[in-house]
Amino acid sequence: MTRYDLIVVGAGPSGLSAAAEAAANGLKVAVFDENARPGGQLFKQIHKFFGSKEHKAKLRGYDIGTELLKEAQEQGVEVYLNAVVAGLYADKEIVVRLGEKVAHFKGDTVIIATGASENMLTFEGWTLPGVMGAGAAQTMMNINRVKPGERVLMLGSGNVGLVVGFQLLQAGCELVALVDAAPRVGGYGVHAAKVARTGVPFYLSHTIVKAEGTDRVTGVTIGEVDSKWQVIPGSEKRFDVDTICIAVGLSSSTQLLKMAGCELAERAAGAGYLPVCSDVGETSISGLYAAGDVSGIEEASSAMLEGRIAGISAAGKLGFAAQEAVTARLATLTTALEALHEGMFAPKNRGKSVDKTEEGYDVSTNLLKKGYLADEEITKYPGVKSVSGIHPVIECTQNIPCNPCQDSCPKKCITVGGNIVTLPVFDEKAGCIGCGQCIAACSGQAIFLVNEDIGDGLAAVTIPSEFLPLPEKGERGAALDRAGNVIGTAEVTDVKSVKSFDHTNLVTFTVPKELGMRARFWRKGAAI
Amino acid sequence: MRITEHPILGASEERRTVTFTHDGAAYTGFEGEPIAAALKAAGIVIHRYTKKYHSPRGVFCAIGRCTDCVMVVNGQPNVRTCVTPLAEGMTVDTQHGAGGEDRQ
Amino acid sequence: MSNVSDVIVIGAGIIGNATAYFLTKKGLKVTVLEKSEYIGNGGSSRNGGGVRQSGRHPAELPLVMYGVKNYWPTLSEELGTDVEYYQEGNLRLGKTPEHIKTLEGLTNSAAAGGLDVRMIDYDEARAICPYLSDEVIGASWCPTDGHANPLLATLAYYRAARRNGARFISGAEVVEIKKVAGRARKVVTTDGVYEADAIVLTAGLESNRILESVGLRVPMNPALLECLVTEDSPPLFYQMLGTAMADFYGHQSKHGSFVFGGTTGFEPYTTLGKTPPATSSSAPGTCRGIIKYFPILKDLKIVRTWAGWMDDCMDHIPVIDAPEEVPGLVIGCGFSGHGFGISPTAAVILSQLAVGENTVLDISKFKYDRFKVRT
Amino acid sequence: MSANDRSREIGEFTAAPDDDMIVCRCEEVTKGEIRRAIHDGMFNAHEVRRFLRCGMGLCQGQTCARLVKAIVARELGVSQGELEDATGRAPARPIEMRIFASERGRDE
Repeated sequence: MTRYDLIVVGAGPSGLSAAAEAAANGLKVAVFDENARPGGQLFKQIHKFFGSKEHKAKLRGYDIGTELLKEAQEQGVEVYLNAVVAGLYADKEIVVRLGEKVAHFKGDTVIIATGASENMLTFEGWTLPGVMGAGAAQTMMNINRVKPGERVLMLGSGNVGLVVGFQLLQAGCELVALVDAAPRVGGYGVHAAKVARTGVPFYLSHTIVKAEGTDRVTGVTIGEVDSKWQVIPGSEKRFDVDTICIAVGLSSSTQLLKMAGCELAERAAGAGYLPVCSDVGETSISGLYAAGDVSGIEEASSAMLEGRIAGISAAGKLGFAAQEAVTARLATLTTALEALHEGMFAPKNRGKSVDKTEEGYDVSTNLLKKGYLADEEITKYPGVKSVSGIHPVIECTQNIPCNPCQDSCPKKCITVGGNIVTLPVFDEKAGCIGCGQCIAACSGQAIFLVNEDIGDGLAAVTIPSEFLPLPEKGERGAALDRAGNVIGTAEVTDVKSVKSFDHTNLVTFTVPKELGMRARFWRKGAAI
Repeated sequence: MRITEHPILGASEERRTVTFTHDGAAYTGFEGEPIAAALKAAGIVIHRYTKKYHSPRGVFCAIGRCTDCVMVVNGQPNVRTCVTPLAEGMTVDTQHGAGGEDRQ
Repeated sequence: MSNVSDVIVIGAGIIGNATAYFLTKKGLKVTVLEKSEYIGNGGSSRNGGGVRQSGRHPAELPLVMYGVKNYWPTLSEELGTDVEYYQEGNLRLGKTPEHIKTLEGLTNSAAAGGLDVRMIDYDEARAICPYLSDEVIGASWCPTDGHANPLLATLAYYRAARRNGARFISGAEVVEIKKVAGRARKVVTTDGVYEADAIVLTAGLESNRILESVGLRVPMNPALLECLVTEDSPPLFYQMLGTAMADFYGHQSKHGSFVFGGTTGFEPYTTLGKTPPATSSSAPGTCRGIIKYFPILKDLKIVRTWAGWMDDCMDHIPVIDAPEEVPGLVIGCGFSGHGFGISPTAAVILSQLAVGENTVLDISKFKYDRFKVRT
Repeated sequence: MSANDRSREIGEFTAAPDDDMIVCRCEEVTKGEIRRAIHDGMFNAHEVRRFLRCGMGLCQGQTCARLVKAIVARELGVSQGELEDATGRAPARPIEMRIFASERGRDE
């Protein structure tokens, strides 16, 4: 039987990272993945990632996937694709479907990195064609390049719902509403804000009452829920849609771990059964590791670090890496992982409502309830200062682990500091030159350049734009505020598309001066 | 329904066009794309009717796990169309119930 | 609630559940104690569902024939749950002259026991099941054999017994049986002490651990049993199928899926763990066996495989007895992988033993003390 | 009374408006059928599954396992953490018999 030092199941962010890390230490490594392409969910992730340089922040998911794959291949990792791991048996043996045959392989160590699958919820009509997971919609549009539908309603305001909602807009779909039964937006405020400013209404404390249609979805009714999650009669609203996307969380895909007989337990109420793992991801079975979402749902950035931690641990366990080297490497990786575990959205804060930032600023309730910051509260935050001349407006108001803006500014206008979750502070004395690097660097599309008075009663606003078609210089369109309401006419004065901005275009428009601190989106067509 | 220009992903790459049939009618799609994608692009969303209640089903998870999108492909029932690549000359048929009446 | 009842049944597999059911029908107060959190989580939920008379050990034949005559055809109606019983016959197939010889031996022995079973040639076998491979040269045919759904039958007995008032306690392991004044009377579990006039032990492999507390032992070993199930398919045939070599057995269920069991030869050598370990070589082997006999099934997809433990007795037939040396105790274990088909009969006998009634059939072949040293 | 006592009172089955909602998409098992089975003594998702086939279809419970568990927990008035997860069994995805039967390295 073919034997490897390490078998990795799943070629997603954690699996590839684990494989690359182990192979770099001399292990003979094979990765098996059921899909035709490696990368797991990374190639569906077309947005820029959060984090710091070590977390590959401000790179888009698919670029991280390409990089990881290249690294794994350079390290000599064998990647088996279209390879369904049917079972994990005694003695760390796997049975894999390869084409028209099955094959048996054994690993001295095995890392399970099978990720997660989407949770679902039931409502009348939920089995109709047109109701699908948000991940399904993402696969359809970003991998298969086919629109999942024309008019879509998104259920779920966690990061998946928000990110996929935005990507639906980028694919040219209409997003009629973003709905969540919870009273607060679950995902990052910056993700919500970039959806809200395009005019998508948020319905918090709402759920789907029913999907309509006989053969396919033709409409949806939502209703407001009371404190017991019951729909309040008379609160129903109806939308014409052909697609309903469900983004109500993920569950770890633990089947192989269960088959192997690993111990599983519920770490927190309602979190589902997860493998009981050591600090380095080793399960109750010696030499069998779990890394990434399969060991607990987090972001791709943490999955990559968990993969590397398991990979270097396997190398240490099998005697390929010296103990001191393993310890040192683990320290680096763990520090990086801990940084991601800080902030308001940290795993430890799940289910809690955080009302103040670590610096003591009130978290915007508008942002939590409607998806956008109110005009009057914006200057409360340290990234926003109303000053003369061109200056960045950093609408980043929650403690999330992210700092590329700090490094992007050649004039050091922006400071996050040593703690990666600290809100960025704008220093008006540093002398902004309006280069726009910060706009492109911000994964949350939360930075704008504003000159509140350029004369003639006008203000100039530069926004990040990731939509097609790009406006033409001189084109007049509608200026939308943070809530997505049309507040006036805006004339485009500059469109900057720079390769290093990585598909984030900088669109500058002028608006009446009083709208300079309000206009945050430009829409084609008349201002009606 | 196809996304030809995308603000991030750019223009879609050139792919070989293949012909397939769906319930007897001829369609085209791209070689190697999931059958489900070709169907979606052609506006077909009903993949099967269930056994007990004869209710319509379509793409639900799109990653080969939920098995809701199965159809009769080249005579074989229960083929997951969201992960099965399209090939020239495929016959793709709406599945009724368990399908497979014609397996022999 | 009082922990005193008329009878305690230890083990909520199909034998225990059916015994409890028959006891409640007698109007008795019954408590069933089950170690697992789940009812019927052992062999009862893991077997292939055969309700076969052919191919049985001669000693067991009267039990299964009695069940096929008196219980199985009306079981769904009696229990109020469709147990998916099909009485469409059993084909046991052979491909070589040696196979035919084996089948003839089994057939002669069963026919001598009064069973309607005979050898048939390829053409007759094809007429019964048109999907047979042409490598088959003959078969034994028992028209009154059949199959049922073991998951449903096990839970149907549980449900009916519970409705009749039996008290089921799951998730509590029996620690020991205690005698009171020379009679087995108390059962100590991890969550309490239960007491009854009679104790019926139907705990499969676990029985020996419990018997130890009253100084008894049944010579049995764990043996692995592995099964698989396919996607559902339009109806093809409903006979129970087997081969002379016993390399696989199975049937199409009411649902449309095919359930097959198979053997690799490694069954006796598996480590006894917490959960029965499915082995990596079983499903491939079973599939090869099936395709040789039924090529039409080759494209069916396997959706699940599983394993279970059999309580394989020294002579491969069960102990069904109220051993004289421990009054108050009734033993029903060591069913050796063929307990499902005889479960109704075995249970009715166990219920009779528990209350000191005459049994419907002679049980002298199943005595506790039948095992003797070789010389 | 012990939590494992199957005679424990969980109240009568009462019909609910969403009883005809499909929960297991493959085997088309409804919420009402599941709730009824629980009141019939199937006190965990394993027994419900064996009794009704929910989670036994082509996908093997990948979508409904959590939903069924939630219904059981609610009906019994226990937390979901008290109920064990569905088991994991090979094959992780449906695989044809002829493919299972062809093992690489065998007879080659």
